[in-house]
Amino acid sequence: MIDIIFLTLAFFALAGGYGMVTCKQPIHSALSLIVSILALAGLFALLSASFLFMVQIIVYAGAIITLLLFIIMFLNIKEENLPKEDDKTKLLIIGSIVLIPFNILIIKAFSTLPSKSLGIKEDGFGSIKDFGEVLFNNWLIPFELISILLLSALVGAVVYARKDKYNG
Amino acid sequence: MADSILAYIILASLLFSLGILGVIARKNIFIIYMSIELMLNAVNLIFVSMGRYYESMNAQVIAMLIIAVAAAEAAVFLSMIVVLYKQKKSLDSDVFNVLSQKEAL
Amino acid sequence: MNLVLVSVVIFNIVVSLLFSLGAAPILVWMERRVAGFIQDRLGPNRCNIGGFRLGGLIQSFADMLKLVFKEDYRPKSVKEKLFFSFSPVIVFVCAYLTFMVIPFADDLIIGNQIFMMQGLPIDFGILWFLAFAGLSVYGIIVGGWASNNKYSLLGGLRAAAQVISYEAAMGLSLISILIVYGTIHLGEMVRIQGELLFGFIPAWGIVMQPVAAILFIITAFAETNRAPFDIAEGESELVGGFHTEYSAMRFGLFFVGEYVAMSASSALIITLFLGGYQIPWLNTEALKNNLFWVICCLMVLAPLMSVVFARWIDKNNAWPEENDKRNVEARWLKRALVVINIVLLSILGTLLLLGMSSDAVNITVALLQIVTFALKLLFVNFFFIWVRWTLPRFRYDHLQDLGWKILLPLAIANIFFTGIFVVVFGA
Amino acid sequence: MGIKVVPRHGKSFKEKIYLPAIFGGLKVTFKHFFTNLKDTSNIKTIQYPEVMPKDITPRYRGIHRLTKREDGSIRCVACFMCATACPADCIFIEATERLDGIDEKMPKRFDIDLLECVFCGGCVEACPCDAIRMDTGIFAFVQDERKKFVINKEQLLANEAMKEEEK
Amino acid sequence: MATITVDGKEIQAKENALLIEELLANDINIPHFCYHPALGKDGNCRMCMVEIEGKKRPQIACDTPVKNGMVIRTKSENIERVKRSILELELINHPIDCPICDQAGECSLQNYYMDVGLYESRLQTPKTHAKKHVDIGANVVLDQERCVLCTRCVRFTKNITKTNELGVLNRSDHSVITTFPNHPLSNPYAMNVVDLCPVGALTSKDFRFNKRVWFLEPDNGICNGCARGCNIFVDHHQAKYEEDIIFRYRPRFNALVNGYFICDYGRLSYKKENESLSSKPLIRGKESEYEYSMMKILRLLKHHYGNTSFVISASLSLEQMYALKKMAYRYDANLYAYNENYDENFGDDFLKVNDKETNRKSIKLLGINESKEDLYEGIKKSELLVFIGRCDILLEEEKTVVCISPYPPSEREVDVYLPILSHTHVSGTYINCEGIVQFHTSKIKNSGDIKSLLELISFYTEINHSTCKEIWEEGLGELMGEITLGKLKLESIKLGFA
Repeated sequence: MIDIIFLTLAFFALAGGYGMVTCKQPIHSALSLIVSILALAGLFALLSASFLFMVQIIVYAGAIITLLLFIIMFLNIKEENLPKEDDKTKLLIIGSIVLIPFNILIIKAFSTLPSKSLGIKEDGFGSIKDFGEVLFNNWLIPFELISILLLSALVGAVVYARKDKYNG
Repeated sequence: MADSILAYIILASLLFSLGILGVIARKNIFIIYMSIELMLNAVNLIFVSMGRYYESMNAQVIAMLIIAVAAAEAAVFLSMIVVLYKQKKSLDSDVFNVLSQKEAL
Repeated sequence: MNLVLVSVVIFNIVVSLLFSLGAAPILVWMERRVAGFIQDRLGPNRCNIGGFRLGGLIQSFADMLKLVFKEDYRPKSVKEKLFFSFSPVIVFVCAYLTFMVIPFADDLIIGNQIFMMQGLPIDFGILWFLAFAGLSVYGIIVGGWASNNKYSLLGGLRAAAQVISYEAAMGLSLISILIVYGTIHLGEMVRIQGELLFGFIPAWGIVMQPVAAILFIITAFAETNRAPFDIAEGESELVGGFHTEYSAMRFGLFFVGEYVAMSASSALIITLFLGGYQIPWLNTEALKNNLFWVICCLMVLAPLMSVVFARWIDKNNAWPEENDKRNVEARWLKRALVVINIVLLSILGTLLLLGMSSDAVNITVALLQIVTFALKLLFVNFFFIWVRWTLPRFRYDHLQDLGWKILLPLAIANIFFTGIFVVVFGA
Repeated sequence: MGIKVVPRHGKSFKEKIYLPAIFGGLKVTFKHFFTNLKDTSNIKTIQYPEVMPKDITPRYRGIHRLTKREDGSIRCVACFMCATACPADCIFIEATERLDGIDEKMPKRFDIDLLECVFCGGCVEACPCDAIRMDTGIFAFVQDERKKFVINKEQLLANEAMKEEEK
Repeated sequence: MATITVDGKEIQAKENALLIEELLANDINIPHFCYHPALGKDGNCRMCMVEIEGKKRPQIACDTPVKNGMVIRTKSENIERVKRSILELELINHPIDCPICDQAGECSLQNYYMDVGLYESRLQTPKTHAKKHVDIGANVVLDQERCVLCTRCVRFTKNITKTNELGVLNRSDHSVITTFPNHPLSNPYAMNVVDLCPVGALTSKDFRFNKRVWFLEPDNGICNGCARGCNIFVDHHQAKYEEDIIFRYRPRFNALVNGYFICDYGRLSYKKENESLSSKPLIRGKESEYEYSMMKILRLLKHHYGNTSFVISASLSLEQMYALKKMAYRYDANLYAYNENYDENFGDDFLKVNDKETNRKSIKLLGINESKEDLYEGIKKSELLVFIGRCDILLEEEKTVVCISPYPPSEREVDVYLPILSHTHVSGTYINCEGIVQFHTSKIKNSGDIKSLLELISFYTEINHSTCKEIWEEGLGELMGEITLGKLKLESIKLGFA
């Protein structure tokens, strides 16, 4: 049962990724990416990271990609404004051939790990409580740094998109 | 199959490869951005699966921090795109090479 | 005992289906009749089956039937057929799934098994709601974009911007109430709300966190695209907004999805701020202990209410034409009331006379709580409708101003003060 | 002529938070809702078709009619002024010789397509003979076929004025 | 040449010509009833008043010869007053029944009233009544009440047709136009009085009550009745949900050909064109689809390649004949144009001519075989006969006969009959009996599936020349030398070499 769920989710993740890379229209790419991201969220749930599962959906699917879609629609991109990518297929094929050794390397590197059951844990592993304890005990400074980063990103975005005399 | 860590690693590496492919093969700047997001997700998957493997919550925290970084990245990147697109009327990453030219601007 | 498990799970799913999906026609009917009464009109009251109008409720079913059998028309200009067909489904499914984590009764104990009384027995609670409220906007964006129509696209864009900006305020307003409750499990929250504050005020969320309650209610209105935040449809400027090009059941799914989302938001508002399934001053324990008196009260109240209702029917359910078959309805309704009363009273009477086992007590309590929850749900839904027919629609820039400049800072300030309060006075 | 200072609203804190005003509005609507729920007889809605409206003014533009002369014959002389004035092109006339000595010309066919008609009253204004009027007060016309919405000369002649003209 | 000043502007005019002629020629609007360029002055209506400097009272422009240095005012308060008074006089006994008057919309009286009249009637006494519906013969109906007694019609019968059927009877406000007893209006040009009449007193029985004139769209055309090729206006209208049909012909002024008039025969020949619109393709007498019949003819043409004779009408336009010549060459067919369509009783000394084929000169110009012997010999030899533009199947033998014509054959059944658009529906060039080349364009829409002959030919020859312009560019222009299509669109040209 778990295997079937895993395979389905993996298929959707890969299909979404493939669709994202190959689609001509950015809007199709973004919609494919959502499929991939939701499938990954499902995989997180399989790995009993339930809080991360929700965060993935809320932040990635609910906010980031929505924002991306919003911007794509907002710009109202026409066919002629899309870059001409005549050698797309060629590049994709060459790139995938080049990347085969890389993949083999990774698989080789990890295949030495001893096998271990990754079933869903019932003892609150990945729940929000455990998560919070680890986050605020071990990772407090990175957490605060991230918040500063988010704030500066917010300010930066506002400054960029503002209509002023330099870039109106 | 889902019990073995290798399956997750293979999936993550494939997704990461797809991300790299998108970055090198595509010119559309939106798709390049999405490819980067996909790579981040692949890394997240490795973190989470390894965290599950070693039964450590730290990996999940790192994954969440990555998601937060991605959110920050989205905000800055998208506002940049809006400004650039309004100036150049194109999404071609080759167009945004003002700094490489001598007679810039 | 497996039979009990299966029957309880089925019961849960059916009840949450009834509350979300089954509520849609009732809400549509309520919307119309309430709008009519608020505007000194009658609203739909003619459609009938064999003379039975049920105050116009039949109209809703007729409309649903019409939407199902209408020609499913897709304009030629629609290029993205898959997305066009798929987006109503997204909206509907997301709205529906949101309802699944709402507890509508306290945990039910039968024998030695404990059941969570919610559609999906998971404890993600609020996060689940946030996740699917965020996802449902895809249906609107994609539908608006795939329609290949300027109005639809604008409607979709507005919805997207609105949901993104109000989700921030909503999430932050939830944080403060999470600090107070110390849990994200909705069932736990409701249980906490069963306590009494200072011994006489029910410790409902709205009492403990009034600012968060107001913020959450406002943002819930915005998230569900209800008036006064329904500029995504904005028929005065955008024809029909994102569903301009939709017809038949595709439109029906959008339509029902909107009401299901409204219902789900109301359910969450109840759960977070209005004590959920708790009867004021009678939490689960108290209810179990005093069930005898509660049933006695019910046995007195039910006939009284019925008499009042019957008199109302006499007065207001007449039909201008004497020999119209619609005039028969009032008589039959009164007979039905009598029958219902007799059945109810005899059941309650047998319960009282025969005495109850602990399982029966638990089940009765759960049923009472479900009824309470339903009544509260009905009231909050009425509030949604009431607000819609009172307040005018926001202008788009005002909406964004409100979201970012007022609600967000307020929510942050609220978190800040709640944090200080909790740290200083203890949980 | 002194300057009248109109008090500006929306400056005080109470007005700035809007909630009192919102609740005021909610109160008003609820009052309406509750009174109407209690007793529907105050509602002014007319239960059409069981109860017909009685307040249709003589100037209401209902379905057209063709007026008659004193002797009961058709007044229209088929001058086509109505068809020319019609912005919707919904009047179809065929003229013919009139042989009864009253006049020279009359319509052989006079059709009005009510589905195309916009009820602007242009034909009534244009008619030099006062032969077409829209004072029948008929505002509802239901048919089960498109064809039946095209009303012909006989039907137009059969339509009567809503009420006697007060002179 | 004389120079006169009209309303402050100097214009050149012919010395001693009628003042009104010169003013009208310079597009100065002078209201007039009795004056008509073809009939000359009469001076009875007093409508064309102008002020001439040096004259005490306003003068009528139609009876004043032009003198050098004349200073004329056509618009002044005084003139307005005079015109209004004259109109009031004309309208004293006028019934003002414009709603039932066919002239409404093109009525001089109506127009002038709108220009200068617009007064409240001062009339207290009842109007004098006269006969409203007098059938004076020859398709003309007289309404004596509407008459303004300009006597154009009387002068027409007196001067132009010299038949003298009409006259003025009685005096003062009892005077009416009438025919003499037992002498109805009955000359072949009688219906011109309908056009001449400035008001609705004389109306055509044929057009009466058919259509209000403001709906009609005039289209330039050339009459197909006889070899004269009179210039006409084709008044047509497409009512809502209906075919675009022709309601009447009116004469179009052409000094070279027909002047201001046409004959009644030509005037009424429009009916045939309307009927032709409803023609259906026939295969051995059975109705068929247009496309199918077209393909059937194509198959026949291919099957009988080299054994075909084209028999064409002399009423086709020059372009059609030229294209048919090409088509005959393409299918290796013989092309004959023999036609004996003369009517000895038809012609007269005014407009009508005996030759009833319109474009016989073009046949000569293009050098198409016209001899009778060759035609009969050719018919005997060939297997397939294609009659184009005519349906007078003049043979007894059993042959495959195809007829391509606007009008279905009546005499005998043919193998294939294919309708085409008639001459009013297509543009074309015609050369009349006097060698005058005339071109007319057509704007009449055809909502059916009937094609024009040129379209058919370009379908069969696979050369794309479905408009006159393309034909002229393709080779006809060279043949015609100096005469170009552009010139023809502006005027008719007398052919120098034919």
